[in-house]
Amino acid sequence: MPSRKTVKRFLMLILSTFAVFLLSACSSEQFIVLNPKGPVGEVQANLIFVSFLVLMIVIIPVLLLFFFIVYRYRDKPGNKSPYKPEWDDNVKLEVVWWGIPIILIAILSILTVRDTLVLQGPPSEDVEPITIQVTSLDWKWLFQYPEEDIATVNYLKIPVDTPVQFELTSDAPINSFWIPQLGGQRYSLPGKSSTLWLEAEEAGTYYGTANNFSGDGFTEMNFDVSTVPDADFDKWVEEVKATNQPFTMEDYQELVKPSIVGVSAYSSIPPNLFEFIVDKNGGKYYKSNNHTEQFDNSRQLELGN
Amino acid sequence: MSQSTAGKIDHHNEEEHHDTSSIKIFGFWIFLISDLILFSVLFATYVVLRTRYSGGPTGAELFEVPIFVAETFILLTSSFTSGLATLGLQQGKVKTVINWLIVTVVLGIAFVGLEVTEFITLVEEGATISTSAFLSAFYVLVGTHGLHVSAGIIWMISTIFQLSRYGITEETNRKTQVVSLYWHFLDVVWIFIFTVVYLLGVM
Amino acid sequence: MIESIKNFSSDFFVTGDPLIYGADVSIVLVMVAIIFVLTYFKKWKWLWSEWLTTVDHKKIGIMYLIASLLMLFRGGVDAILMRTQLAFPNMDFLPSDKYNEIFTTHGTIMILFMAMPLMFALFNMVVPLQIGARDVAYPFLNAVSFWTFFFGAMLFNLSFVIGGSPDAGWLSYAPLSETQFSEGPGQNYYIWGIQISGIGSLASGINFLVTILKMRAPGMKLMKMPMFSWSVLSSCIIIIFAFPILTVTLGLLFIDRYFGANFFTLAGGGNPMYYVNLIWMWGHPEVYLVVLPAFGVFSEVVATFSKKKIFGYKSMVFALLSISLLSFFTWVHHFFTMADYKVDAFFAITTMAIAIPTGVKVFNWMFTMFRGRIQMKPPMLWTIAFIPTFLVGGATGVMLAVAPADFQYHNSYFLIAHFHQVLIGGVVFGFFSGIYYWWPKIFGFSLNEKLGLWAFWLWNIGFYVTFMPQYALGFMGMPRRVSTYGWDMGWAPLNFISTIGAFLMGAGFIFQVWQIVYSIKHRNKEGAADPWDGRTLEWSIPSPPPEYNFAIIPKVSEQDDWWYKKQKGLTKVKEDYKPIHMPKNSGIPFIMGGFWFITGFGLTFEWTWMGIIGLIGVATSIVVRHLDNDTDYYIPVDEIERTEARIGGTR
Amino acid sequence: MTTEKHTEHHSSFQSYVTGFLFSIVLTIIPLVLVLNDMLENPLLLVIILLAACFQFVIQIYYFMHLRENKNRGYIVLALIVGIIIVVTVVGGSAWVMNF
Ligand code: HEA
Ligand code: HEA
Ligand code: CUA
Ligand SMILES: [Cu+2]
Repeated sequence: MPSRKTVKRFLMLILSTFAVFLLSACSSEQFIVLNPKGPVGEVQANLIFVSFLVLMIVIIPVLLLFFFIVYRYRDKPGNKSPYKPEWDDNVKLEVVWWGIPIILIAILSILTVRDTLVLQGPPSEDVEPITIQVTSLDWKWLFQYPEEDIATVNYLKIPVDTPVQFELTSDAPINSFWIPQLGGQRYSLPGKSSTLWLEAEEAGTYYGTANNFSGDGFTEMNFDVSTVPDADFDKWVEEVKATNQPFTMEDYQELVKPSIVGVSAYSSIPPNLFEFIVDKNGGKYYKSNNHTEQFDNSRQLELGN
Repeated sequence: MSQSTAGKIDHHNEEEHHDTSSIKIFGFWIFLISDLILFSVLFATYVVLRTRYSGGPTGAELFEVPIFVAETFILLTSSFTSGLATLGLQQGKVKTVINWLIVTVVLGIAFVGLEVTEFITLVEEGATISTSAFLSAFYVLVGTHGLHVSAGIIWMISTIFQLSRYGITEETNRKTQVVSLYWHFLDVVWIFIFTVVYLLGVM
Repeated sequence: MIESIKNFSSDFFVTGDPLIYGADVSIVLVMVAIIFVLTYFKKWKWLWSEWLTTVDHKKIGIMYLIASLLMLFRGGVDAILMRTQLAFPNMDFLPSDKYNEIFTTHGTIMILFMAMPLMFALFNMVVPLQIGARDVAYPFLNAVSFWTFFFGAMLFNLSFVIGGSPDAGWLSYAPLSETQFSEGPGQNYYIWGIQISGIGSLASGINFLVTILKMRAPGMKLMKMPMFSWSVLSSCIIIIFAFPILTVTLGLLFIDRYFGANFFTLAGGGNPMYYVNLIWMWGHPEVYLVVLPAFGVFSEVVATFSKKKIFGYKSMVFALLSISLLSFFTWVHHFFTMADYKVDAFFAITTMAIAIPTGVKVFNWMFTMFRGRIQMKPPMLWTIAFIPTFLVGGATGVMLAVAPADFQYHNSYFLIAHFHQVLIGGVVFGFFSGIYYWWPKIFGFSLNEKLGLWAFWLWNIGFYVTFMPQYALGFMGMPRRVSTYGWDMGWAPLNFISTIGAFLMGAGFIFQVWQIVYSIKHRNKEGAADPWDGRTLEWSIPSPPPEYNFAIIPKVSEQDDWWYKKQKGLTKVKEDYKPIHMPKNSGIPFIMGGFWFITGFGLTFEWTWMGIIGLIGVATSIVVRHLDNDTDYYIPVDEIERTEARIGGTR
Repeated sequence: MTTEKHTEHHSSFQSYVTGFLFSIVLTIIPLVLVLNDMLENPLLLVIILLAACFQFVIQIYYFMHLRENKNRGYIVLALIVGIIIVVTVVGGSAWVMNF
């Protein structure tokens, strides 16, 4: 029968797993979520850290108390600790363990609401943001730069220290656009354009991925994001314009078909392609699609009403 | 009416006699409440999709006031008559019970008939279940109610059959009560369809 | 002609994969073996009259138990296959299409065809005994529930060899699950397998709710009812309100696929996001309804093996009920990344609020042990392993509930680790604890403890080895449902460790099977009536209990009434028998289940005629039953006397 | 069994008629209001929904014998929870889906 030794072994097991996990999490660059390279990711990493601490305030003492109780009150001959089989209620204790969790949950709620609001707007106000229109397809990513009038497939380039407003939609099953080192993800939804603000503070190449299962080619839907200084970004735009074909409606029809493709780029994009994609899957039913005003006319044309 | 089902030992010989009828009726209430949730999801679906016409017709264009008003009053009346049937049950008059149930069944059939004609007209006008999300939601909400009513009709007929065969026994008494509960419930659901789908649709 | 048959059968039967051929062969072999054994030992009649037509809750419970252990095996094999594929980078053991099918069936089977029926097994085996009833409120309906579950599960499992498995994830998000992206029968199997067994679940929910509210022994006020029965009641409340949502959701999806409606499609004004909303309105309550009965088991076990009354009974009850209500107000936490930020904030708070009553339960269990005498028997071991595991799993749940942080965890392996920790640490450990606890009661012999100990340690160590690394993988950005990965992200070592853990759990399961087989062979019937010195009514009758459970319905005066009676020496009852009113066996539930299977199969392949035949069969079964007035009988006093004398009952 | 059955039910013809009249009136009012465009939108909406809810109560009170049911305590409780869930399902979906 498991005795003191078993219990001890069990305790060691759990604590050591925990320790390994914690130690490795703090020291390694591999834990990209905890090593953000931009303000949005930082807000989230801090929140993760703080919420973890708040939880540890309750979880660690409870774990210790638990092992203490199991050890102290185990049934073995000669155990002198008190035995009160009828003791089954204590108002003070009840108040404590209803009360403390309520307080902690209140703290966590406040933090949650605060950061939810923070992440609504652009990460920094003083720099002019750029917009990138992201479309998830089966099974590739189409990135359109409406201001630069270029498009890429399966790779992204963005300027450092510039807030990027990603407008996300999908012309395939629901997907999710995630660049862990820059910040959390958001779903790309058919018929809806949703916004995700991100910003990079360091030049580098980061891992981006699809994060909501979309069928057979889902595993292949990851992409590189390189962040470069402003000047290099402009140079890159020029280069894309100079060395690639324009992106046509026919190209898009081809791209929509389920397939796995490599990276590519285009020197121009058809006007209002993104709006067309959104609307074709039911975009007009959402008040909040932020292109509503400017796109009114072409929508009328497309949908015939 | 006090006779127990043929071939059974007298019930009250038993040490712990749970009242079977009241337990079954209680269970049926719980079932009705879960059915209410089922309809609420269909209502939610209708509310969420109600403006998604996808270029197809709108509610105001489709719904015909006389038809849905007639449907409503037929169903209201049938709820009343099925209530009168249970009243007959308490007075122990099999004939009354059966007659009112037959009236209820006839009204029910009239209701379903009107609804089927309505659907057929709509489909002929080209407004099918695949025309738009709005119409999908409309057909499935109203149609599910219609299927419930149809099931109720069959059930009521089988109850009438049993009543005429066995008279009012503990069993048939319970079965009649339950089917009439079900019927009232369908009336309640219809009132909300009338309000949410038709009245708001033509508004 | 021959060509077209060939084409048909190559679509119909899944071909071209050694795995499938293996499954085909083993299914055929097992069926031949079963038929042979039954015929050889002339057991067909026995099978039909003792099991297939039974309406006895104890036998139904045993059938649920057997079915769910088989499903645990099936889901576990899926898990082992997935972990093998993920053990090394760039593996091609399972190509992505197969991998997708396997995680889909793994998740669906584990939750709907393993956890749910295992839960119903415990409901059936324990609840009537615990509240001093002779059966459930509706024994016939209970059999219907079992057979709809059974045939639903069989239909779902059939997809592996005929037609192809569903592959859109265990909740089959639209539009991926729509015809446009998932043609063929796989998705229809998903819909009908779940839909048919869902009917049974809803019926069980109503059945046990009424049983608990109306069938308690005299004197057992609600506030004297054992905690397990309370947890079943709370779970049934969730079933009754949540399962209709599932029924409609799957129904709408099917109408889209079959009749070309536009609920969740891309075209025609459909709204795929609404599917996500609907499925979680059921899905979240679902995971709580499977964990609540596990909480109930812990409450019984903790009190029994600490030799102490449960601590804080009233607040335990209050916590259970508030969890079941709160579980309906948190569904959006599964798609924070889709919803509006105000919605996110609201649902983040409601989600975290659930931690409060859950915590209260944890503290009350701990203080039940406090100042008790803890006996480390197998059921108690699983309970002791549960508490720290669930504590950590719950804590990571609260981390997920912090909406802005969830943007980083969502759909990563962090999430996978969270829910396995609560599902395995909470649900599976809980149900195991319950099975070890009540096994002697139901079967009349006890399980070998030594083999059980092996299973226990293998499951526990295996669990931590499998899932702790997955939290770390989440922080490394590994998404769920990827079929493989490269060397570059550094995910390889932790995945390898995780796979080792899965095999350890597999070994744990093998030990459990061995334990059961061994214990059946070397039956140890010693003290099976009340082996743990129990506290509640089920321990007051012989093991296994006679078909009528209680020869004389006990009169209850205390919470933990049996314990109280033992203390006061009041266990002797006057033997004053009366005839007992019992329901008759019936073949209708089995036949109706079979017709449901035909319906489901027909609609899966969109063979309307077959669906209609099935539905007519179902309707006919119902009408036949409705017209049947000869449904029960009486056990005469002399037969009761003989039975009681034989099994040594009525102490 | 006879006596038991009689004490269990005491609804009368009168109560059915009352219920029926109520439900007719509660149907006609919103109908007239809507067909004649008598009120402004938000107010009209509130009134016709209220009328529907009233009908619900009427049916339960006059037709479904809830008063006389032995288990009315449990049933009323279940109805209240049910209505909470209904409101959550309909209202919640509308809110969540209103991006
Ligand atoms: C039995 C199953 C079960 C249980 C019990 C839980 C319990 C909880 N779950 Fe979990 N969850 C799942 C099964 C379960 N979950 C599944 C299957 C999924 C994923 C499905 C999928 O996507 O496929 C999921 C996903 C999931 C998500 C979605 C994440 C995402 O997709 O991005 C979230 C987010 O909020 C969440 C939160 C919680 C919370 C807060 C609890 C809480 O109930 C936990 C409460 C318990 C404690 C907190 C511990 C004890 C408490 C104390 C000791 C008191 C003191 C504590 C504090 C003050 C914090 N869960
Ligand atoms: C109660 C629910 C439950 C349970 C018990 C489990 C048990 C296990 N799960 Fe499961 N899991 C889910 C519910 C559950 N899971 C759900 C809902 C999903 C999401 C699905 C989706 O994304 O749609 C999921 C997804 C999921 C994934 C993620 C797949 C992905 O996203 O790509 C993984 C990966 O490691 C995994 C692993 C395991 C393992 C190793 C076990 C182990 O505990 C299994 C234990 C093993 C056995 C019981 C083995 C029995 C077999 C044998 C004895 C054979 C003998 C063979 C050898 C040992 C060689 N599960
Ligand atoms: Cu027992 Cu009627
Ligand atoms: Cu949840």
